[in-house]
Amino acid sequence: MRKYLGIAFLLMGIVAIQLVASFTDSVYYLTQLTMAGYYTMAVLGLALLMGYAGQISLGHAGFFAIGGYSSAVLTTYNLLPYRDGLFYRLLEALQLLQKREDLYGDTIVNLHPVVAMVVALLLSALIAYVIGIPVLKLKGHYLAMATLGFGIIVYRVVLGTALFGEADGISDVPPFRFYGDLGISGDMDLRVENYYIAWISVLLIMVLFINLLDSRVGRALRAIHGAEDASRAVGIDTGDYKLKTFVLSAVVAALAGVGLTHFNGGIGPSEASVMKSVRYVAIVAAGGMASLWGTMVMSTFLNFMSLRGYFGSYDDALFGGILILIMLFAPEGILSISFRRAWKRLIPRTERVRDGDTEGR
Amino acid sequence: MLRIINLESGYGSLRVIRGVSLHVNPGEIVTIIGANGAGKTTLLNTISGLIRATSGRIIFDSRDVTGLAAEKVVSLGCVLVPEGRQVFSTMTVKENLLLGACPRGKRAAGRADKDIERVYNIFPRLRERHNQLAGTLSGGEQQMLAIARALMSDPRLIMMDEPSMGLAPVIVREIFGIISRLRREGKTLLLVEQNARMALGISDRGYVLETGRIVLQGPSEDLLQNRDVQRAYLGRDLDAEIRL
Amino acid sequence: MGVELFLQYIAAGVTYGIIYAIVAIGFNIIYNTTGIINFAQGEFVMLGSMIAISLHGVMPLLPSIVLASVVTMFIGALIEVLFIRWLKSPTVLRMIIITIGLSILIRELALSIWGEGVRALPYFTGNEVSSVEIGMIRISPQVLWVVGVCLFMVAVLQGFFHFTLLGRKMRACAANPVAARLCGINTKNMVTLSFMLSALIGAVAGCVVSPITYSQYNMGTGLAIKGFTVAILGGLGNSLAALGGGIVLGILESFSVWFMPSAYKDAISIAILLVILFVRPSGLFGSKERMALKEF
Amino acid sequence: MRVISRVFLLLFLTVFLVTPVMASDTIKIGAILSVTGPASFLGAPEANTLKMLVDEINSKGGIKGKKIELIIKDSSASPEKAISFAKQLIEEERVFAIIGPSTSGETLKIKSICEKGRTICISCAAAERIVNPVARYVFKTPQKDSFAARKIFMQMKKMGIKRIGVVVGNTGFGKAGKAQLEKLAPEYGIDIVISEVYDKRATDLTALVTKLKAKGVEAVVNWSIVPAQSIIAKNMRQIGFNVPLFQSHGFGNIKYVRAAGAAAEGIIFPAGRLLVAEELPDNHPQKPVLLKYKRDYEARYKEEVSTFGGHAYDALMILVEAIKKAGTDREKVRDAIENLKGFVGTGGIFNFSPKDHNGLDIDSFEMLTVRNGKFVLLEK
Amino acid sequence: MEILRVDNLSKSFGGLKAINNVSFGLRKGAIKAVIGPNGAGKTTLFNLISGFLRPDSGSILFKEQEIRDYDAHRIARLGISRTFQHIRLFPGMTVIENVMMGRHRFGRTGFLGSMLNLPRKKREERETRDGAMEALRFVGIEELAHRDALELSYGQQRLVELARALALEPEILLLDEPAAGLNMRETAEMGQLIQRIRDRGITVLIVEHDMSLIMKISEEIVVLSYGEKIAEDVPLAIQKNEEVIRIYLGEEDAQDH
Repeated sequence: MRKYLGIAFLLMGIVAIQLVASFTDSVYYLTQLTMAGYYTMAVLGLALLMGYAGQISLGHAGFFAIGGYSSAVLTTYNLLPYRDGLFYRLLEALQLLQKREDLYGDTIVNLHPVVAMVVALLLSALIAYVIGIPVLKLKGHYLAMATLGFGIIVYRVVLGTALFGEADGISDVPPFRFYGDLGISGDMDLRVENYYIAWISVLLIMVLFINLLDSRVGRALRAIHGAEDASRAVGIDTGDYKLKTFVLSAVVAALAGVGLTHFNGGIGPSEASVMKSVRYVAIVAAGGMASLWGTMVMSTFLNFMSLRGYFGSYDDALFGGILILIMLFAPEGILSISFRRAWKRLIPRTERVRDGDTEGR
Repeated sequence: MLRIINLESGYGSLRVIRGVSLHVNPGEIVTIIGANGAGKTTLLNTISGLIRATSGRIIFDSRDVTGLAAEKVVSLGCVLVPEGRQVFSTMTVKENLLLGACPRGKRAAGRADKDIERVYNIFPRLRERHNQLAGTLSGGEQQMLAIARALMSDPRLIMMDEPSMGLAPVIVREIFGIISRLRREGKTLLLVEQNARMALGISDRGYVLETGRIVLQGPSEDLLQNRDVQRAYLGRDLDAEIRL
Repeated sequence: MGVELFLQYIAAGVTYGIIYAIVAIGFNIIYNTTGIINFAQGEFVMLGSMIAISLHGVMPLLPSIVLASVVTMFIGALIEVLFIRWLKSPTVLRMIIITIGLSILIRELALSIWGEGVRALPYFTGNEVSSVEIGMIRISPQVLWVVGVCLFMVAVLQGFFHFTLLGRKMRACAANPVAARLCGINTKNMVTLSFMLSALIGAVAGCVVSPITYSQYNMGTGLAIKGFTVAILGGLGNSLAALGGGIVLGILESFSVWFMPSAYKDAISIAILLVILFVRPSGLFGSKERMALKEF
Repeated sequence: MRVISRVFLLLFLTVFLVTPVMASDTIKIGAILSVTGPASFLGAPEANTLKMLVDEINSKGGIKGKKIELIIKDSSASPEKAISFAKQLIEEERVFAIIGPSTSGETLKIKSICEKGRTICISCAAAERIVNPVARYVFKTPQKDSFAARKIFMQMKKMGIKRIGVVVGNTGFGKAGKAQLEKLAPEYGIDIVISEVYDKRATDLTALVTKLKAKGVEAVVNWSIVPAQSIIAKNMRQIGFNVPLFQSHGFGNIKYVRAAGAAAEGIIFPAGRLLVAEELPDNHPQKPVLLKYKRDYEARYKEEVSTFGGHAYDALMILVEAIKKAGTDREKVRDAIENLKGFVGTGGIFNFSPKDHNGLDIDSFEMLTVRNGKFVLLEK
Repeated sequence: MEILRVDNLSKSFGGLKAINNVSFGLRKGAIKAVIGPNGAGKTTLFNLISGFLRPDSGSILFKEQEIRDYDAHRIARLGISRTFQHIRLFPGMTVIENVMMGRHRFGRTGFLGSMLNLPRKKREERETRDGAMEALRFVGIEELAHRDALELSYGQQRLVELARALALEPEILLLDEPAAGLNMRETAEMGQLIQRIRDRGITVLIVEHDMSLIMKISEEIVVLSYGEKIAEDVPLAIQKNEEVIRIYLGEEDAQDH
């Protein structure tokens, strides 16, 4: 049960922040905290991929955007003109449609957000799977470049396609209601509820990831990261594990995209930009590659500050600076610096004896 | 010429060389033999400056070279022919040799052609391969090129790490012939070999290295006769003595 | 598509391609001596041209280009000394992140120095509307400058690497760093030198393309991505292959405009890169054997 | 676990030490502008203009004795930041009104937030969808794209041009322009033979203009706000493609003329009168306003004024005008803006109505051209 | 009965033939050694059998099943386990965790099962730990179970790696220079351990330089030189084989130079 101690603290923290915010009449901070929560979800997936499976992804914003855009398109695309079609009637019979009024009083019929979300997640999983098979065979710079390339393609497609609203993105995405009025929505009256929705989701993902890492699978991931040859020699299908981790992290990013899109009521191409992907990597690096907790903390802090506008016009420069400083002085993340670790770093990690024969290469 | 006192070295926290002391006199061939993993390569790498010693001293030509960078050590006249035919495979034979003359600085530039000629006389096969890319040479030729390149710096001490590794017997014989010739020309050599019989055969003295320590030393003939050496490295007199 | 149009496309493609190739060559130089892909390579191009434009305010064209290139070269050296030199056997991941961070910082720094405005050096010969007729096509004289300067640089680089001792030392570091040290070569200095050289090439490239493409604080990122695409397309580490890869990609991009919306142009070239990475990571002109020598 | 406690401490500190200070004797105005990032060429002059005007107003004692407190938030053209800032400005800062955002995409995202928050938003972005359909609290100052398109087509008709090519940059501005051009062309009997979108960061468009040339069009319309519009001009001339080139009102920045150099000569485009202020007849109502803004801006920032800064000028001054009329009650001010008539701004003379939250008509545009590296009225 | 059969195996790197037309068989329950000078292709042979390299031609039969195109992890799952010439332990893991990795092939819990903490996960975890402990006990280092694996001495690390290979419950164990870097006493103990492994019914194929160890424990020896098999016989015969003496033990006439 010790491993859930952190989760308990997190839950207490979530509640405490809300209570303090409500009682000090500063409940509006929860808006940015909620948004930061969704970004944190995406970053946690990336932390799993980078820190534990050892694979860099410079295109993770692409998956966030795939999730967000799929759900935005499906929940704003007006199906009313097709109301005589068989497909429409089928959806209607299955109660998968949602009828609503837009800002100007026109009636729109679109897919229910649940359906949109399911489609978004399946789509991101499928794309991650198809892309992952060849991409994850690459290493080092080639892997970095391939994932970066994937991100750029998503960005270009979003920017160049009328369906995705080109440069304007998609607006007027309806709320994602679970029960009555309760649901993901940017409505200011539902702010506390939305804060909890976002952060309980983060919490659940933390629980799932902690369970995952504390298992046969998690051990295998660490093994692959530490010594790939040896893990193959004990029968671990390294390619399969990397691929599944890639898909898992893509789906989590897409889920975050779905959530934020409904919360914001829209999405724009900036969510798919390379700078966003770099930002995610910066946060994972700052949190300490293989530390879910560190990543969560850094993500919450940095995203919150950024969304509040505290960094002003130096937002990008700041993330660039973080990347460099962390990688130069604390490649294991700032929060991982403690005396024990610092002491360990003074004595560098061992490398095996290179003496001996080098046959067969 | 070379004196090593209580040398300790290794990779990270792993100590591979544990308190080794040895010396090489001018004009000698000295052989170090030992099993895989005994630390022979680490020892040579430490002397040549590729690895930093954690303690102990290395004195070359009455000058303390401990902790000196590899490129400095070479320019003092102590050159290593590394294990495994480390040539510049994407460059021609001639370019490899020219680079070998680098440690001598600008002075050598004008004499480079003459030096190359001198080296070609020792390795006539290389002259034929003059403009060929080093990576396309045969294993033996690459080993010769590595030695030739080392000679270009006009060293006083040449250290060789397993020059016979992976080579056909006839080539090995040729290389050992060249080693003998170098000694006749006044070079001092420190040799690390697995082919113990052959190495001890041409050397004056030998050391036996085991798990990072010198366990045995003496004139080569004595070592060749030593029962422990025979058992462990020459594959003779087996079962009887093994105490399990 | 008529012959004239076809040739015009080819000419446009070659222009793009050669610009990409110059950036790719900068990548290759650093990659060869260090095994690092310097994601900040595009910023050298930006710095070179922005500095030259600023200097051009107070001095004639040629001296300002020369001075700007020298200044950029020293910035390259400074970057290597400050951010790369003292790292002990950094992982590839770490290097990627550091150079990406550098690229962002340099870009933001340029924004605060020069602002967001678009600037350009004047055309070296002629002006914005002058063009040279070659056969059935017309191209700007600046394109000839770009082609000429690029080919000149490739030739000089080939000469430098193959016929001077310094160039050979750098190649030796690329081929076998350990053996290079044992030949008395100070490999760290060679790395600094490679940063200087690639900064210099980037800066010169930035100056010659500036009249055509304009210069802006954020021009580096796009060029870097294209340059890297071309470097891989040709075969990482080989300058002539980069030139070939550049021209191939340039022409493909140029023709892609004919067949589909030009908004997808970049997506096309990246998709080509991905396909190359998947099926032939050694590049169009690289060999598998050479790839195996460079362990990643 | 230590990590977590550290984090929460950190969060608490940042959240609760920064408490907004409320002051009732000022009028708080928020601005969401893309000061940096891909649309900085819009946001930067807009921010400069606002700062300049607010300083000026405050130094004269403010509006009705109340000083203006300006809060500028840099969204770097990211909708998610614009959303966060809009909520922040509306709920926490309780601003009186929001000026901006600079881009259409951002404005469309915060439109409903301003509606629900009952906060006036005067956008500096171009897209017609911002005010059509009309949202109660949302206004915009840049001229409508449709008028610019009409102006261009009218000019073409005069010149007898029938077959044209349209190229636009992949920005919100280009997208909206393309839609308007395609919608209105039939009305004027003009045939769009080819229409293309290029990347806003494009550095060479020879391939694109070659394609246009091959289609044998009689004129080209380029609709964009990015440097590429100069590149189009150059590349056309370089390949010897000498048909008339029309640009959109996004060409309204002398920097682009300078970048295009000789290739800019003869480009025809619609624009507000800011760029040709000196040339206007002395009795033109806009002339004094334009000259003053231009001189003040250029004296303070040492750079040429652009029409984009003018949009922010209009936004702020319309708001100020309405406050002068209606006081500091938000609903009354909103009504005042909606009924504002004959307001002279940089973009033209604004006549708002409940159906028109832009207030400009087609006469706010003049057709300009470039002669000897300067903007001049086409008809002169 | 032959549990493993290698036929006409060849592999080259660039122009170099690392393994050239090598054939031999491995009898179930035997200890067989591969010897040869450095660069003879021994490690390449191991890498081919264990699936880390793919042969250019030839076949590898494991219990009559063709496995030449299988990837390393699949071969490990079949029950062919290996150690490495340069020890490869998993960094940042304790000894027991390292050895638990060896039992990976017996687990069934996947991503979903792990995330949701399905009951099977707990049961499996216990079984894995028990199996790993058993392997540690067999090599005699169970008291080190909770130490950080990389903090151990070289000899202890060898044993951890061996325990990990044994935790797989292999049918064939491939040992790549298990005595390299060990001192005399440790080498002797390693020899005993290998014999005990064989006594458990595990077939052992070993590459080793320490001749005394080889001659003592192995039942058959294959000699490689230059990628080719030049002899295959019992130890006593190998010692007397003229060609083996010439290429491997050193040339007598070399002293004449």
